[in-house]
Amino acid sequence: MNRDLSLLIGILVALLAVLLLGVFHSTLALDPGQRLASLALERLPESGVSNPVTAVLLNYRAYDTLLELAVLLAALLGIWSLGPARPGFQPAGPALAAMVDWVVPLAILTGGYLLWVGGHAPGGAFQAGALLGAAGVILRLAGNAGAGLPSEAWQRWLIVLGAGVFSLIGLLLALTGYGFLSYPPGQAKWLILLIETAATIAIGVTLAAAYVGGRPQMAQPPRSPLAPMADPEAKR
Amino acid sequence: MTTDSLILPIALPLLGALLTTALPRIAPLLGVIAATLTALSGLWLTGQVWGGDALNIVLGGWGLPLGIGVAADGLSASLLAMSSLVGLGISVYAVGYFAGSDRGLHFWPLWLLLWTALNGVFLAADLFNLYVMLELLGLSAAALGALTGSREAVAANLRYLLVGLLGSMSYLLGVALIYTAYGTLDISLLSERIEPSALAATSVVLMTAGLALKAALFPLHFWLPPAHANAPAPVSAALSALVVKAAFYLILRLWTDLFANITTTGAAFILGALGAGAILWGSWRALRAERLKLLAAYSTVAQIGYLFLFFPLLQAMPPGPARDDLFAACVLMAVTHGFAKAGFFLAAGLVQKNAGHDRIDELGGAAQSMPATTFSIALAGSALIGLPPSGSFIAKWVMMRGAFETGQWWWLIVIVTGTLLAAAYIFRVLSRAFGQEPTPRCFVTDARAEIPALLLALSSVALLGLAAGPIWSLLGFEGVQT
Amino acid sequence: MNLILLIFDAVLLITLLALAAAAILSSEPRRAVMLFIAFGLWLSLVWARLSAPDVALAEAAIGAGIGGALMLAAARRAARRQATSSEEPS
Amino acid sequence: MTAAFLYGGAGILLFALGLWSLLVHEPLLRKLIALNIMGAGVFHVFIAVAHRGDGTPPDPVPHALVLTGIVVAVSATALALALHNRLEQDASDSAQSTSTSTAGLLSGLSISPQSDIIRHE
Amino acid sequence: MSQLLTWTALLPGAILLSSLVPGALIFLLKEESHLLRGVLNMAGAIIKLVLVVVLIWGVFLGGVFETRITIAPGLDLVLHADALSVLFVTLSTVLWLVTTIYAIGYLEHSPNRSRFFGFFSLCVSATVGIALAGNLLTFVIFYEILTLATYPLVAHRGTPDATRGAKIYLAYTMAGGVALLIGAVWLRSLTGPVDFVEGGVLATMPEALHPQLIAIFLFLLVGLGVKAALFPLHGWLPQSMVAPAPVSSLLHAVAVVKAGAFGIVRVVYDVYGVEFASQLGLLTILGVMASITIVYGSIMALSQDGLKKRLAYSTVSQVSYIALGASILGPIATIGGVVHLVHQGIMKITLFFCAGNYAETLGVHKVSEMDGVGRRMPWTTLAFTVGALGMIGIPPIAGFVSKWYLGLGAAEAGEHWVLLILAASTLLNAGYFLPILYKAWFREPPKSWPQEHVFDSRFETMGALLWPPLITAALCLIAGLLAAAPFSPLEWATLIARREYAP
Repeated sequence: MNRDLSLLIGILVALLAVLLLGVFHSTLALDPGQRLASLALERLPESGVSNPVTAVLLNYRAYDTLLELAVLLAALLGIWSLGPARPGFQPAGPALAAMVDWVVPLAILTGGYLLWVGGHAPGGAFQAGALLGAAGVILRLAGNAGAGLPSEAWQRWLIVLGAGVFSLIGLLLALTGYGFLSYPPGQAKWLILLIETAATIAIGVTLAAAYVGGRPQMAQPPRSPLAPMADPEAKR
Repeated sequence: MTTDSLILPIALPLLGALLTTALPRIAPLLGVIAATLTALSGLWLTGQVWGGDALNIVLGGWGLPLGIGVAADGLSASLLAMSSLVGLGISVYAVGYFAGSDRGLHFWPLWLLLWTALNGVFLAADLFNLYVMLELLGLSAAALGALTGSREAVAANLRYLLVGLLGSMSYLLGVALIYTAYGTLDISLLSERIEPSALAATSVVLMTAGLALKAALFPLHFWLPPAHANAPAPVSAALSALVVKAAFYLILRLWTDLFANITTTGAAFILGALGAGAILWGSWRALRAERLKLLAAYSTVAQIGYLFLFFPLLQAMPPGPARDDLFAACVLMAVTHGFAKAGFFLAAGLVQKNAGHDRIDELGGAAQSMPATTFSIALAGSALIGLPPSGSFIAKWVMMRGAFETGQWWWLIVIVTGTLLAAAYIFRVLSRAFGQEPTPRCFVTDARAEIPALLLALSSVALLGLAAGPIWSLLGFEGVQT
Repeated sequence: MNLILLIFDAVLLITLLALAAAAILSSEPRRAVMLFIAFGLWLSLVWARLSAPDVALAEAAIGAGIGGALMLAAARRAARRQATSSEEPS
Repeated sequence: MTAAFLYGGAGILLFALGLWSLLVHEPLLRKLIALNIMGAGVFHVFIAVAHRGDGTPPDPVPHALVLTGIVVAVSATALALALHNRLEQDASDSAQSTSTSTAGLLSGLSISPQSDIIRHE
Repeated sequence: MSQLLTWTALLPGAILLSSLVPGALIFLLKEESHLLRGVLNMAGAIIKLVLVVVLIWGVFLGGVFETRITIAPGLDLVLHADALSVLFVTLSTVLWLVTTIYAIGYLEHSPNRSRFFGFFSLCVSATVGIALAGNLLTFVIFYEILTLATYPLVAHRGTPDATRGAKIYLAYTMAGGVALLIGAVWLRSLTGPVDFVEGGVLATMPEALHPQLIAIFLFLLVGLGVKAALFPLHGWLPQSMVAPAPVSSLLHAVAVVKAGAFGIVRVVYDVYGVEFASQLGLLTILGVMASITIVYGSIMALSQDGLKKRLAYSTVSQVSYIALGASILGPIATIGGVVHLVHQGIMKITLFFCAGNYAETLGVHKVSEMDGVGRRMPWTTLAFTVGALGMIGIPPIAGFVSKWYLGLGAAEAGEHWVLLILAASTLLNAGYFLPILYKAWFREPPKSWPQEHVFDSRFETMGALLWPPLITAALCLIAGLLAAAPFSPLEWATLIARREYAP
């Protein structure tokens, strides 16, 4: 890129930044009161969880979170549409393999813990799902080309699990008269946990599959990086 | 319970997307079922809005401002009806288009996610929820656009994705400023609280700029032609007819609803001027385009320009029946373009499939051997030009009247020049259909694919051009009675 | 009274901005990604300071972690391609 | 108030840094890093606003929004990288293809007739 | 709503649909369905004729026939039958019937007949829509549809020439359409919906708006002048001669040019009002343009060797008689102009039919090849002679009546220069028609014709080609001989003038 042009853009962007800073400063001077904080905290006891962020994510603004899962799904479907996955990495050396052997279970365990604890302390489905995904990443780095994921058919079910459970519960609640995604009093806690569990699995599988970066290869064992790409739908 | 039905046009395609993902073998069947149900729910909702007042619901049972609002007024319902009918047409067409191809497998879930996001945008009443919807829209659109897998398509859609992200970021920063100042994200609550200030002005600029990028408003349109021209035909139709409309809808919503009391004549003039640039530049490039689908894509750039010409007129027109007419005409223009451009792209896809290419100068035989397809292009084309009878003719008539009545005659020059250029590029294509090729045996050659295209094109002409009244009724306007 | 805290905040933020600038200005892909990951981790630290532990955790795991891993893989591929293409021309 | 301005201001600076880099730098990876930093800046503004002083519980709503935003950003990054990878693969598959200018945001801004040169597969 | 269901409210719409519906169905027909297509064509044409006869009777008795559809609030599509519209509707319906017979014969073995007849019917529907338009919006809508529907007919043959002609045709008419649109919207923004009312509606407008009204008139005149082929907007007409003969006949005798001329009459009489238009000085502009066109067209016709081109320039010239009639203040000139709408139509269509017969039967396309055609094709040449003499203005053929009333009207209005124009035009008409007649009747035929077709028929050419010009030629004579009979074009034009000038 032209040096002068990039300098010019720099100056313009800097001007924009100064303007934004000025506006932001004046904004802070306006007193918006409590914003949504007090309300969110006030009604926390009814939400079924005691971690306010989880309450917002899965109760007050659960609709956003449902769509967020859809975004994640869209990204993975997009990645899959681009072709089969590339072969993975060389199998890990013994030292790394030994480490993988205990890092992966630890990540999965920690994920489970984060999921459970998310109801009342920092943590929740996304963090937990990310750890599951990280376990997949580590597996692939260690030479497991499929990142430890099951067959394509299974993966397809798992990646829709989160949004599926979420929206079905939402619709069921609408059908039973509570309203879409409006949990009946007292039932919120376990419904949220159910949704979070499904979401965690879906997020974990989706992130790991996104890292694999292509449609999964079918030939399960023996998994050879050079095996022809078998495609169940393409065969017919 | 009735208000819960607001969620159906969003939840049904989402469920469809999940099912088609999980059960790829029967994806086309599931996809068509989901599409039909989605369309029906959208139309039913439109009927509800028509019959009564605007519908709204706050999800989660927490009320505002804690929960997320979903709402349908006349404006939302008009666009929802468009997305329902056009979406159904695209879905039926896609079954035939992708038959026997592996790409169809990927098409269905992504297309249904795209539809989810579209309806989600039209029905959203919450600024942050809109951000999530826009991202879902952008991601699924870019993924769909790259489905042909050709190098050009992938490169163009990668650029589209990045541009969309940039737009979202700009929009989101505006939302952050608004939340900082006003402490809520709900559009109806905000519209009561927002007052003219540097902050409000900055947010409106940030949000409008981000959305204008997504709506491909000149000169931010550079990403659109290659992305739309290289996608598979049903996807091109969805992108050009529907997706850019979502961003435009949002700008219209923000300007006329949320920021109604802080927009100024100068700002509206700038939007109008950019729209004028879009009309002239887009039409000119469409005239010079070598490929049919590229022509259609540039035509979208121009048509988006017409929509933005309404802003200075709306700003200058005092509230009253005349302004209502302008507003309704703006919506009519957007909806008509949705039908016309979808029909055009679907037909162009058939021509391309039949001829093996879509270079305009070599299309003669292909166009002449497919009367129904050529007819669709002609009908859609006359709606793009704005010839009567078509929805855009009525819209242009009202727009020109508004220009006279507000004394902004200079826009007329733009409208007229754009119309003539549009006629030139449409007839450049149509003239290819008159050659000395053998006579085709019958009108329709491939019913499953040709009829959706024909019906969409016909709707833009006959339905919207001869019975545009329902748009006024939906928006709750009486119309000028003289 | 909160001067020390202010200085602490300032140091946190200056480091954050410096990391961001370094990530942006680095033209070598792998280095840029590494700096970006460092930026993400530091960002989560800042967010923890702002009593947002949930978000900090998510940023560390998802933003810096998974996002970083994805970019790192891409950077590795880019480097490998560069290596092969610089060998090939003959 | 001061702290909020300091932190929020840093967010705006991050946004500006990212924006500049996005517009100026050509390689996709750098554009993606730039976009992510822009996003981080916006998120930072949210977090700064949510912070209501030490001792007072923060506003959980912006926190949840940012969490959502982070996931969205990662999804987009993953898709962009996959698209890019597909391009690079094509480029290395077809040895004759010469240049692989991918996603020049600014190069698109200059309205050149080149954008018309789109061959069909 | 109940008013919608009465027959008076349905009749104008039914007249429109009687050609629109068959047209739409014809598109869907397979190419080989000769019989079905023929039946649809003829059924549409005959039903329309019956409906029009009912309409004539109804309007004569002073009935109000109006179909009104609201296409958007404040925008009404109005089909309204008054005396002037009935004149034009009748003309197009009768000539459509004749031309359909002719076209079925003419296109016997050519390709893409479903497409041709589909657009042909659409074209007639648009013309009827123009005739029946009850307000300016409706007029603009059908005016543009006419452009669209005729384009495929001009381009029909698909030769490079046809494509080029069609392109030029489109460029002119689209530009004209846009000018018309601007004028119409501008007027609408000043006055509200512009309904056509006998005697005009603008006379009461405040003086301050007069400059704007003049500007609007100029826009409308340019828009209508293109189709009416007023100089210098006539360039498309000779180029469109590449179209098949039935198209040239319909296009140049009835649909397109008449739509323009009819529009000028409408605007002058029923929008501005002829007195108000005269007060604004608009009639002078119109009169000068028309006069220049009359002389220019005739001079150009003199030098054309292509028969259809010569006829085309003759059309340029003759159609402006209608505008000339409208530009002279006074009921007699009005009668002359309005009746010429019909007279020129039947005369010119006769000439084009004959030109088509020469081309189709003998391969004769040029005036220089016409030596002795009268001996080979006496009936066709007889019809041609009637049309040509009528054009010159020889009594008792229809053209004489028009010129007589125009001249009388001009004299009455004190506009004596018009007589000069008429005289010059008549001389020039004779100059380019008489040599043809001389060649056809008195020169020896050549040994062989350029491209002779022998039809196994009792006549000199195919029956379907011969009868139409004979019928229209007879109509030219009848219209002239029985000009004073009730329901003759002249009588009807008198009725129109009486209503336009009614206090």
